[in-house]
This record gives sequence, structure tokens and C-alpha cells, in this order.
Amino acid sequence: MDKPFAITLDVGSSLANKTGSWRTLRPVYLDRLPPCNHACPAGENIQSWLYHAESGDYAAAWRTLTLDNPLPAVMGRVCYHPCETACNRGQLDEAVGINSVERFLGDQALKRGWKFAPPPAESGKRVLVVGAGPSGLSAAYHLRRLGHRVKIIEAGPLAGGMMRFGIPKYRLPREVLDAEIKRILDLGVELELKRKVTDILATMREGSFDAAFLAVGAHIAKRAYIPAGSAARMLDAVSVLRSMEGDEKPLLGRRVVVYGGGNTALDVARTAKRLGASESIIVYRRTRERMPAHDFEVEEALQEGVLIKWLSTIKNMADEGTLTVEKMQLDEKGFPQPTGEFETLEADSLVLALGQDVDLSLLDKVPGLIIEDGVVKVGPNMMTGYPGLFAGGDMVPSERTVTVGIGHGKKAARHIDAWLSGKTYAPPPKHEVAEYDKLNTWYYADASKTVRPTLSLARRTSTFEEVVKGLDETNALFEARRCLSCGNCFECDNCYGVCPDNAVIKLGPGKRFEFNYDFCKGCGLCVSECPCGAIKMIPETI
Amino acid sequence: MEMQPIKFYQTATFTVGNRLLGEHERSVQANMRRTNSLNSGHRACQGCGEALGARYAIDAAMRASDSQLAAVNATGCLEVFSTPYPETSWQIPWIHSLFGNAAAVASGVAAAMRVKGQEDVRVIAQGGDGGTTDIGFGCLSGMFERNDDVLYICYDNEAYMNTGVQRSSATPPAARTATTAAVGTAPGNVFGTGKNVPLIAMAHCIPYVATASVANLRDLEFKVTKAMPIRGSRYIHIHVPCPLGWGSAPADTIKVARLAVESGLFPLFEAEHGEFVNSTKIRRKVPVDEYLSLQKRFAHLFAKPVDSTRIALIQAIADHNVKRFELLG
Amino acid sequence: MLKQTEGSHAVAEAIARCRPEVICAYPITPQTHIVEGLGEMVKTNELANCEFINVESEFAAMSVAIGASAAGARTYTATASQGLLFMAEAVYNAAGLGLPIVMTIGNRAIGAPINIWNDHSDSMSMRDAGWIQLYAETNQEALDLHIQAFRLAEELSCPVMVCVDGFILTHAYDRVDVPEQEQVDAYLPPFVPRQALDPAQPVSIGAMVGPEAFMEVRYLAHHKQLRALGLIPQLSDEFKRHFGRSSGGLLRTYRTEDADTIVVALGSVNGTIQEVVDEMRAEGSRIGSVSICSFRPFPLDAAREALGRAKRVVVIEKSLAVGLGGHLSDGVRKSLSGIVLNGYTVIAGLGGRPITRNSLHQLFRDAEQDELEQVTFLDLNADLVAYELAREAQARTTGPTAEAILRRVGTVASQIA
Amino acid sequence: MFQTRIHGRGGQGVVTAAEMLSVAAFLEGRSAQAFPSFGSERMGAPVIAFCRIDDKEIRLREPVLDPDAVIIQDPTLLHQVELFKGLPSTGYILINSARGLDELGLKEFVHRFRPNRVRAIAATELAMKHVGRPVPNVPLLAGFAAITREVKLESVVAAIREKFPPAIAEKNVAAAEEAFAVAGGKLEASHA
Repeated sequence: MDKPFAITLDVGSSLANKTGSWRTLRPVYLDRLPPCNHACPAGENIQSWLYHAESGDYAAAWRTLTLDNPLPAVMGRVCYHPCETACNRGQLDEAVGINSVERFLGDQALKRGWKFAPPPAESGKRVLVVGAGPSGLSAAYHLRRLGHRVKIIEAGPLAGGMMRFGIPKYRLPREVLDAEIKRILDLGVELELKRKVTDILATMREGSFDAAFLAVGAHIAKRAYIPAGSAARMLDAVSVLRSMEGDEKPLLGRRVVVYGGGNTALDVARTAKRLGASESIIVYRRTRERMPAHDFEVEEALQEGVLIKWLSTIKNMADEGTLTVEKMQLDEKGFPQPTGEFETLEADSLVLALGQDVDLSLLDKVPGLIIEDGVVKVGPNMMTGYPGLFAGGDMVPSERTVTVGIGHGKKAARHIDAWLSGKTYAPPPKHEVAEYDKLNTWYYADASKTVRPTLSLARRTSTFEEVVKGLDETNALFEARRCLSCGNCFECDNCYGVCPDNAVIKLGPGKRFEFNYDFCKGCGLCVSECPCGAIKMIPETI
Repeated sequence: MEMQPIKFYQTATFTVGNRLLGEHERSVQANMRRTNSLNSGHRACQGCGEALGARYAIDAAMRASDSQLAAVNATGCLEVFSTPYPETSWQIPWIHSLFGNAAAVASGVAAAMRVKGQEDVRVIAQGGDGGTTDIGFGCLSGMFERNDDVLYICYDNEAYMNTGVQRSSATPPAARTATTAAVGTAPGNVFGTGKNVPLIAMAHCIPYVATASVANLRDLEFKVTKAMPIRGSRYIHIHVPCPLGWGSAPADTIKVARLAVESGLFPLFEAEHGEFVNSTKIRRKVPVDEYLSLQKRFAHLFAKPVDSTRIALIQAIADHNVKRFELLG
Repeated sequence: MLKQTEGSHAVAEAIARCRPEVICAYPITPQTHIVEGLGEMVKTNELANCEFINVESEFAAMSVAIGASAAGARTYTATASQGLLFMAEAVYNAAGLGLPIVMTIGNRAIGAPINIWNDHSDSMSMRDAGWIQLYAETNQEALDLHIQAFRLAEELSCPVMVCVDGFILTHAYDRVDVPEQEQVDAYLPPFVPRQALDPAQPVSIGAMVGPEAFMEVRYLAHHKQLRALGLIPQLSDEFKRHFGRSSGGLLRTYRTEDADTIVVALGSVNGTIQEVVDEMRAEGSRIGSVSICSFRPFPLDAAREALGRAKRVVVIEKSLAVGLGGHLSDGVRKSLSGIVLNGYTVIAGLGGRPITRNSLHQLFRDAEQDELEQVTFLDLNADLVAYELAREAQARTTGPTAEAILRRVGTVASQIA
Repeated sequence: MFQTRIHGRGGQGVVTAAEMLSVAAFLEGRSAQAFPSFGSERMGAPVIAFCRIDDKEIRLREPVLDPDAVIIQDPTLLHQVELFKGLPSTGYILINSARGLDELGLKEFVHRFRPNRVRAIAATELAMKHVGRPVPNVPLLAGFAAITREVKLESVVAAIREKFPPAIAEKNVAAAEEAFAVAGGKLEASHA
């Protein structure tokens, strides 16, 4: 074409005009820490396993999940999911049902028989793990995957610790627990049952272990002095729940009173109901708001007919089972103070659920340890005062939950691994947290949480069937897709689409994007319109 | 042709792309091989809504026409920032003639294509609100009346921005421009009878009329894609914020456009052969204040004492739109 | 084929033989009969493969033409008077974009006062728009010039205006030779656009050009017209070979050899002038005339060649450059730069005022005696003007002069001379 | 050169008459030029049209100022417009009127012209009779042919057939032939 001068131009020639020079701020992509991950005691990378679940790749999701936690099916049932409390979606409609998706993935794995990948190489090191509870199993799993030979020594008759002896069946079916434990052992972890380690250093010498992780559970019930007649029937929660695992079911009678306000108290009260008690009453000295037990459990218990007497303490128990209860009131600091008002309560048995202690006798001969309030001091690397001796779970100062235990196990394993090769493990630096205000939630459709079905009341009070059911595949997928992917690019193409200067380069599926700073004018539209807050503006250095 | 809402992809129902969707279901803008009809290096301001709207619309038209497209451009920002000698940002056959004749020039191009047996080449005319609703209005109406085979797209930024923000017939009430009262008891544009060009286009009973916004890409692309194959005159009126003229942050361009839609001040609807057929529902209704307060051109409404009277008048306009165009539920 | 027909119809037939692909039509007297004729031919399919578009204004007419031409179609339109002024912006634009549009001007006066009769004020207002301007002397030439105009426009990528005197030619029944289709096809090849809107070869047409290149763009437009000075006679000669008659060219001389007095004019008035020249020659005067066909580009050299040896030049102007005199005179005087002779500008025939043999005869006699003013108004009603000036002097009435004068004339415009 | 001026009102086919006259002359191989004085024809407004006939090319573009013949299609114009301006005593006058020249008050005036060159024809009546419309132009044209002999009747007839669609043409031809006879036209002569 014979084009007239100047008035007719060849297409696309403006590429010669590098508008990037106008910029005073430049956009940069970043990954922020999703609040769920931030809140998870087990350090799960929740957002990233949900990402796989969203596309229906459950195997990949499960593999990502189990990089941090070997017991998803268990966790999906018993975890108190602080992740959901932290979830940004909670401020939009309702938190993502992370826990239920985790359980779905765990159950899928069991159903389909997914296995862990064996360690790439053997390190030749031997590590002893004391206690087959959540913390011990977690440590053993991680250490094994890192290539070390691991042996667990467990005092009890079965592995699982508190997961088995503290948590009732109706919350955690035993076949689920057994299956997930077996999968860990299948990795080549050695387990010795019914052996109580009395002298840890001796045991290590015998077995010539290079290091040890101590994860003994808190199985000793705390006692409180309550004057009682000789015929009065008084038991402790730990033994009640433990005996539930044996053939000899505990005899609690028609009228059961449980003393205490923790989850264990609720477990016992609900168990009593299932054992046929017509009355199951919890006596607690503070108010519902101050109760350490999780509210959803209180709710379930109330639904099942458990009664709770708030602001009450038990003064004594007479032979014929009459309890004297004193009303309390909270002072300005929130502490319960006696009122001098008394009432009586008829009970066939009183179960004390006032907390538990750990048996630390195995440490008696170990020098250099600091022990306070019945727990062992450990460093940030989970190592006790004695080199090579690590500890976690109920044994160390911390909240006592399955999730925390699993987290300790993982953390300890990483440090043990480093220690064994004479190094120190430095955890990767944490990204800034992706707060709600970093998101542009307009792009997310409204989709409320999927409620997990629950067992009918009748069956709940008469059987030990699991109360809360799982999600099926479709609603698990739906739930996974409610994730906002806070702080992490999910390739929605918004930045690529909204740039008025075509200054965003799309690198293709899974490869995300990059900026073309030759043309980016720094308007910041991409930042405002990024739904998940994975871009930020930084000053241009001139 | 029905708008297919994307179901079940909560994470990205309203985003540009969606890795969980099939290629064919994704927006043109999500495509790695999109035309970039208006390519990089143009001289539009930071966060220019018109540059964005033009690429959205023309890329969609390119896909719909299988790249058999020619465009006519009225004088205005779009023309000035896209083709200053010696560079052009257009990737398509494009011509600029005058401020007021884009519609007529397009009629001519369409006639030539018809007579040369190239009816597969689709013709688009585009201009700003000044070139469309004011100076180009006669040619536009003539094109409609002849039902010439042209898709006319108006990028409405509600004033003459190219010449330094003067009032146009598309300037909304109370908005400040260089040619509206700057001070006094009621600064800004008057609460006139208004001039709703989409409705005037409908009065010509042309096959298709629609309004769209840069804040709703899928809706915009759907309408362009629907309009392209129709023979005869078609009109799409796209709301494109102007950070310069509106006094909004460049980064807020889409946010502002979204609030115009969500408040009801800029209704998104479609009409066929003069009849209203449907509207795009408001997802999260907001009061007009949220929209107005982001823009310096309305700042005087919020200066102490807040001009609640005129804000209420604007709210009334929004509420009227919500009723008239069935924007809720 | 010989025909006795109306000028407008003859032009319409010529246009049809040129196979235009897009025709934009908007009615305005006295051009209307041309597009009416073409519309008829498109309807009856006598003119096939042509889009006939009824636009809503002259501005739109030229705009549609711009689009059609830019898309590679051979494009035609016609207008006059106010219509040409209404499309002015687009007229300049078409030239700026180098689009080979051909447009007929049925020359007519410009208001106010509104006046539908013939003069050249309309086309003169666009003389610097960058279009080539050709003026027809007869209906035969009007017809022929359109055929040449398409050749010229398309070879230069430059629009061409063919100016035809309103009523005097457009509405006159005359004998014309309408060429056969084959003849025209042989002379005028199909349109091959220099640039076109084509998805296979996309370009951006109509870029904004700043000070760094605008002068050059304008110079090239000028240069294009200088090239036309060579091309116009060439195409005229070629036309003669094809059609056996001469039409167009830059200018034509009539009995100028040995002439002391030479009259210069545009368009149909040349016929009357030649009659007068013959009368005066018969009476022994050494007088001749020059009919300028190409006003843009202006043939400076040819004019100098034709007029350079005369003692005096009388330019008859059908338009008034208010406050100066005439437009044609500017070109004529410039062409004679450095040559000493008497030059007279005569404003005549404004708004359809008949230019009669008698008046011209007297005028030329006065010229021969060098008794003319620099600028003379032919057949001006001096009394009327004097009266109106006096009236204005004593009563400062505002409002249009036209009404005041018409009251005094007190007769319908149909009355002749 | 023979120059004719036709006076009438818009709607009476004044311009058409001039055009048909020029066509008739053209058909006889002569140069002819017909044109109106006036463009925006409105019903009822006075209209003038001209026709020049010559044996050589006609270059003159001025209105007809010194006509050889004047055709008056509407006698009501008689006292409004200077109908006979420039007409020499040798000139022809043809007036559309059922009444005689005397009744029209032209008795005195026409004395200065040759009697056989002045005629009044009831052209409108003839048009009503044959065509059904009060359009006097065709009968007057035939009358013109009869008294001036500038064009032959068959040329006028041919021009009529060129100008009108067949049905209407034939009615006009009939009107023309009667007018020609009324005007004293000698057919055999015109055929000679």
C-alpha cells in the first residue's frame, strides 16, 4: 500500500513509546500468608491444599496436606479448627469449612488407600520416640520421611494416646484412627506397645538412638479434696474415658454429675448419657462464657440433654450420694467467689474432670532439665536442656490439643533432623499476613457454608455412632471453592485483564504473570482489582 | 442469545478469567492470544477508563468477527492518545475523520464493504460522549434511521476531557466541570432534563441497544459479542471513568465504575428493536454517596455543610433507575 | 449518442457511465436533478452495483463519502451553496486524507439574503480546501469533465470538484453527446485505491500530526496540485483521442492572438463573452477571451502565456471577495507578475443577475478606452444603492438591507433584466 | 436564431413547453437551447421559460431579451408582467384564451403586429377535452408550430412522445393536432 505521508501509519508502531517511564510507583506480585495457615497449630498450608481441592485433584490436595499433618481424617474430626476462626471469608459470609474438607480428603485417602511416599534416602540415624499420641506419631512420621529409622515406645496397649483414651468414639471412630496410624507405621516406623520408659537415657543407650523425642501424654487426673462418705462413688474423667476402650464399661448409675468445665468434662457427661444415664449434670464454677470447653461441644451436649449448673462448686458428697453445692458469683476480676448459699444434688456417681498431669518419672535421671508446673522447658527448637533430648505435646508448656501435638511433632522432627547432621534448622521467614482489607471481595460470588449433617438426637443419646457426618464429593468441592485464596495468586487473570496498557504478561497455566515495566504506567488498577491481595505497589527508585 | 452465568466457581465467578473454566467459557481478556487491538505505548493517562473500555470492546469484536473488522473513530481523547504521528496503537484498520461525523463515515465504510462484496468485514464506529451525544448526534441519528450496518460504541466519560473537562450533554447533575458553576449556592452541573442517548437510540427502533461498564467485563463482552453479527444499526454505550476529569484515583477507575452500577446511577440494560429486554441486576446495592464521594468533581457536595438536598436528588435518580430498569433481584 | 436533454441529466448519465460504487445524496437546488437522476438509474438498475444513500445533511453526505472512499469505493456526491458550506469541515478533511472523491457543485449564491440563483460564491469559499476545481463552460463540457475528474482524482489521490453554473447549465436543455459505456470504460480504468481500510492490511488513517511534520504534509498537498497542472492537459488530450472532442484542460483561448484586450472568466458566461467578442471583432476591435477551466490548481504559466502580450485584461468574476474585489483576479494578476498592463476586475451576475450581451459590449468598450474602475460592478443599480446608503445615513435602522431594498424594487424576482 | 419566450404560472408546464420545443428543433437537426428563468417552481407563481433555435451552436447564455415569439399561457399575467418587452413588430404572439383578443383588451395593442402572427387559442379547453387536465402548454406548442412554422407538427408530436408516457402522450398528441388545426396550421404544408 502506497501510504500518504504522516496521516497514515503502520499498525502497532506505538510499541516504540515506552510509557513505563511515567511511573512513580511500580506494582509487584507477592505471596501473603493466608490467615488460616497463620492460625494452624499444625502449620498446615491450608490455602495451598484447598487450591488443589478446588480443581478436584484430591490426591494432590491430600499429598500437600500430609506434608504437614499425617492424620487428616482424625484432624478433620477432632481439630477445633482455629483456621476457620481466622478465615477472611468469615467477614464476607461464613468461614470456609476447612475442617470438613480436610476430613473429606482424609476419608478419601482411606477409601482409596493412598499411601505416603517412602523416604528418598536413608540417613542411617536412629531416633527414639516416647509415646504414640498425636505428637509422637507426627514426629515419627516426619522423621521417617526425612530418612531416619524411628522407633516409638508406647506404655499403653494401643497407639493413639489421648486420641484413643481421651476422645469418645462418637467424635472419632476408632477404625479411622487405626487406619491413619497404620499408614504411618507402613512407612517403616517401629512401634513397641505396653512398655513404659522409666529411664530415658538408659533406653537410648540400649537402643543406641542418636536422639529422642518425648511425647508422653497427660494421663494422670488432677485430684481435688472433696470430703466424701466411704460409700460415695467418685471417679476421675481420664479413667472413665479410658475404660470406655476396654470391655469393662464403667458403672456410673442413673444420675451422673461431672465436675469441671473443660472438653473432657463434656466428653464424660455425653458418654454418661450414651451409657444410659437419665441425668447427666455438669457442675462448673464459672459461667458459659468462661468455660474452657468449645462452645459447639457445649451446644451438642445441651442438645443431647446434658444439664449444666453454672457458678457452682461441690463442697462434699454424702454416702447416699447427696452432693452439697455452693452457689458462686463472679467478682469484678471475673473470679468466682462463694456466696454462702447452698443446695443439694442427688447423684449415683461423681466424675471429676479437673485437668490432667504428665508422668515425668522417666526424666528423673536426666541432668540439666528445667521442670515447672509439671512440664519440661524446651527451647524454640523443642530441645530440652539435655542435648539430643527433644520434647513436645502435653509434656511442654502449651495448649493441650491434638493439633498442637501434631504441630510439635513436625517442628521437633525438623530440628532433630538438623541437629543430627550438626546443623540448626532455620524456618523460612513468614510472609506478611493477608488481612481482609487487602482483598477485593466483589469478585467472589456469595456462597454460604455447607453444613455437615448430624446424627438424629435419638441415635446420639443411645449409641456411640459418629455424631457429625462428612461431606460428599460435590459439596466438598463446593466448600473448597469458597476459599478466597487470600494473599496467593489463583490466576483469575484480573491483573492481565484490567491493565489499560497491556503491561501484564500472562505466562500460562500454573506460571502466573509478570509485569512489563516498559509500558506499565503505575496506575495501580491491578492492585485494586486483585481479588486476593497478591499484588502491591512499591515506590519506584529514581 | 442468553447470558450464561458461571455457576459453582465461587473463587472467580466475576473475575476476568478462571482457571477452572474451559477456554471457550473464558473472557476474551483472559486469553493469552487476545488481539490487544489498542496496544501498549498509547498516551492515555494512568488508569484511563476509555483505553480499557476500548480494548475490551474491540478485542471482543475482533473475536466475534473473526478479525474481519474496520473501525471509525471520532475526534477525542481516544483518537488523540492512540494515534499521534508517528505512532499508532491500533492493530486494526482504523480511520479518524472528524469530531462529529464518525457515524456517517462508518455508514460510508459499510456501504463500500457491501458494494465490494466484503460484507464479512464488520464496521464499528466509536467516539466519546461529546462526539456522540453532542456534535456527532445528527450523523448518529441519521445512521440509525437508515439502519446502516454499523455498531456504534460510545465511551462515556461524561464530559469533554480532551479539551480540559468541559460540560457535555452527558455530564451528570452536580458534577463540576470547567464550564459549570464553580462556586455559589449550587456549584456543578444543573439538574436538567437530561439526555439519555441509549433511550434515544431505542426510539429509532434499531435492532440492538445496550449499556455496559468497564466494571463488568463479562457483561460488556457478552453485549459486544451479541451485537456483532446483527445486521443493521447497533448501539452500545459504555461507562468509562476518567481519573483526570472526575478527580478519582487512577487505581479506582474500575471501583468507581462499579459503584456507578451498584448504586443504580448507571443502569446496565439491553433493548431490541426499540423494546427493553432485560437488565443486569445490581449485586450489592450501595447508596450514591459511596460513588460520589470518591470523585473530586462531587467534592462540593460533601464539604461542610454536606449538601444533603442535592445528594438526595441524585439518590432519587438512582432509585428511579432501579425501578425503571428493574435492577434489583 | 446525441441527445437534447437537461444539463443535470447529462451529468447524471456521465456519472453513471463512470460506474460509481457509492453515491451520497442530499437535496439542494440547483444540484438536485443530478442526484435525482442517479437515484432513478440505481432504482431501475440502469446503474448497477452502486449504493445510493439518502443522508441527513450535506455534512453527512461528505462524511459518508469519506468513509466509502477510504474503504476503496469510487464515490460521488453533489451539492451547492449553503450545502457546500455546511459540509465545509468534511470537504477539507477529504482532501487532507487524500481521498479521490468527485463532487459536482451546481454553483449558487450564498446567503444571507438567501438566494437560489447562480454565482460562484459557494465553490470560491472552498477554493483553498485542497480540492481540484474545474469549471464547465457548457453542458457538454460539464458531462465530459466528470469523466476526466474521476481519472484525475484517482491518479492523484485528490478530490475533484466539477463546478457547473446553477440553472444556466444545470437546468438548460441542450444538445449533448452522451458517450457509450465502452468508451468510458476504455478511458477510465477501475478504481485502485492508494490506501484502503482492509483487515488483510490494517493501517491507521487520519493520525494527529504535530508541528514536526504538518508543514511537510501541507507542502505535499500543494505539490500534488502542481502535478495536476501537468496531468490535466494530458488527460484532456487523451480524452480527445478517445471521444473525438476537446474538453477541459487548464484554460482555453478565444481569438486572443493579436488581442489588445482579453477578457477572462470562469464557466458558462464565456459563451456570451465569445458572442460579444465576435460582435466587436466584426466592428474592428482587437479583443479576445480566455476561459479558465482549472481554477485549482491555478495555471499561472498558461495564463501568463495567454495574457502576457495584451494591453489590458478584464476579469469577469461571478463572486465577490468582499473588501477586496475578485478571487479570479488574484490568480490572473499573480500570473502576470512583472508585466505592465491594465487589469480590471468586474463583479457580475451575483445571485443570478443576468449577464447580457449589451452590458458586456458596453463594458468592453469602456475597457478599451481604459475607462473602467479597478473594480467594477456590472449592471449595479446605482440609484437603489445611493437611496439605501442615504436612508441608512439618516436612519440607523438595524436589520437586513435585503428587505429594505426589495421593498423599493417592489417586484417579483421573476421579472427579467 | 429564433428566440421564444414563454410566460405562465407554476404548474402550467411552462418550462416543459420550452424543453419540448427545444427537443422538437433538435429532432430536426438544429441547435436548440431551453432554460427557465427561475428555479424554485411554486404553483401559481409567474414563471418564464426560454427557447433558442439556431442552425449553428448556441453559445449565448443570457435570458431572451429580444424574442421573436412570445407564448402566454395565462392571460391573467397580462397586466402584471411586461410580457411583450423586446418583441419587435415582426414578432409572433400566442395567447391562451377562449375569448378573443378584443375581449382581452389587446385590440389596440396588437395593431402594431402582423395579424397572421397573433393568435388566441383556447388551449386550456383543448387540454381539458383531450388530456383532462388544464395544462395548456402542448396545444400552445402546436399552435406555435402552426403560426411560426419554426418546427413541424410531427416534430412537436415526437417531442410529446419523448416527454410523456404513451397513454398520456397520445391524448396530448390529439390535443396538439386539434390546436394545430385551430391555429390554421396547414398539415400538408408542414408535411411538405
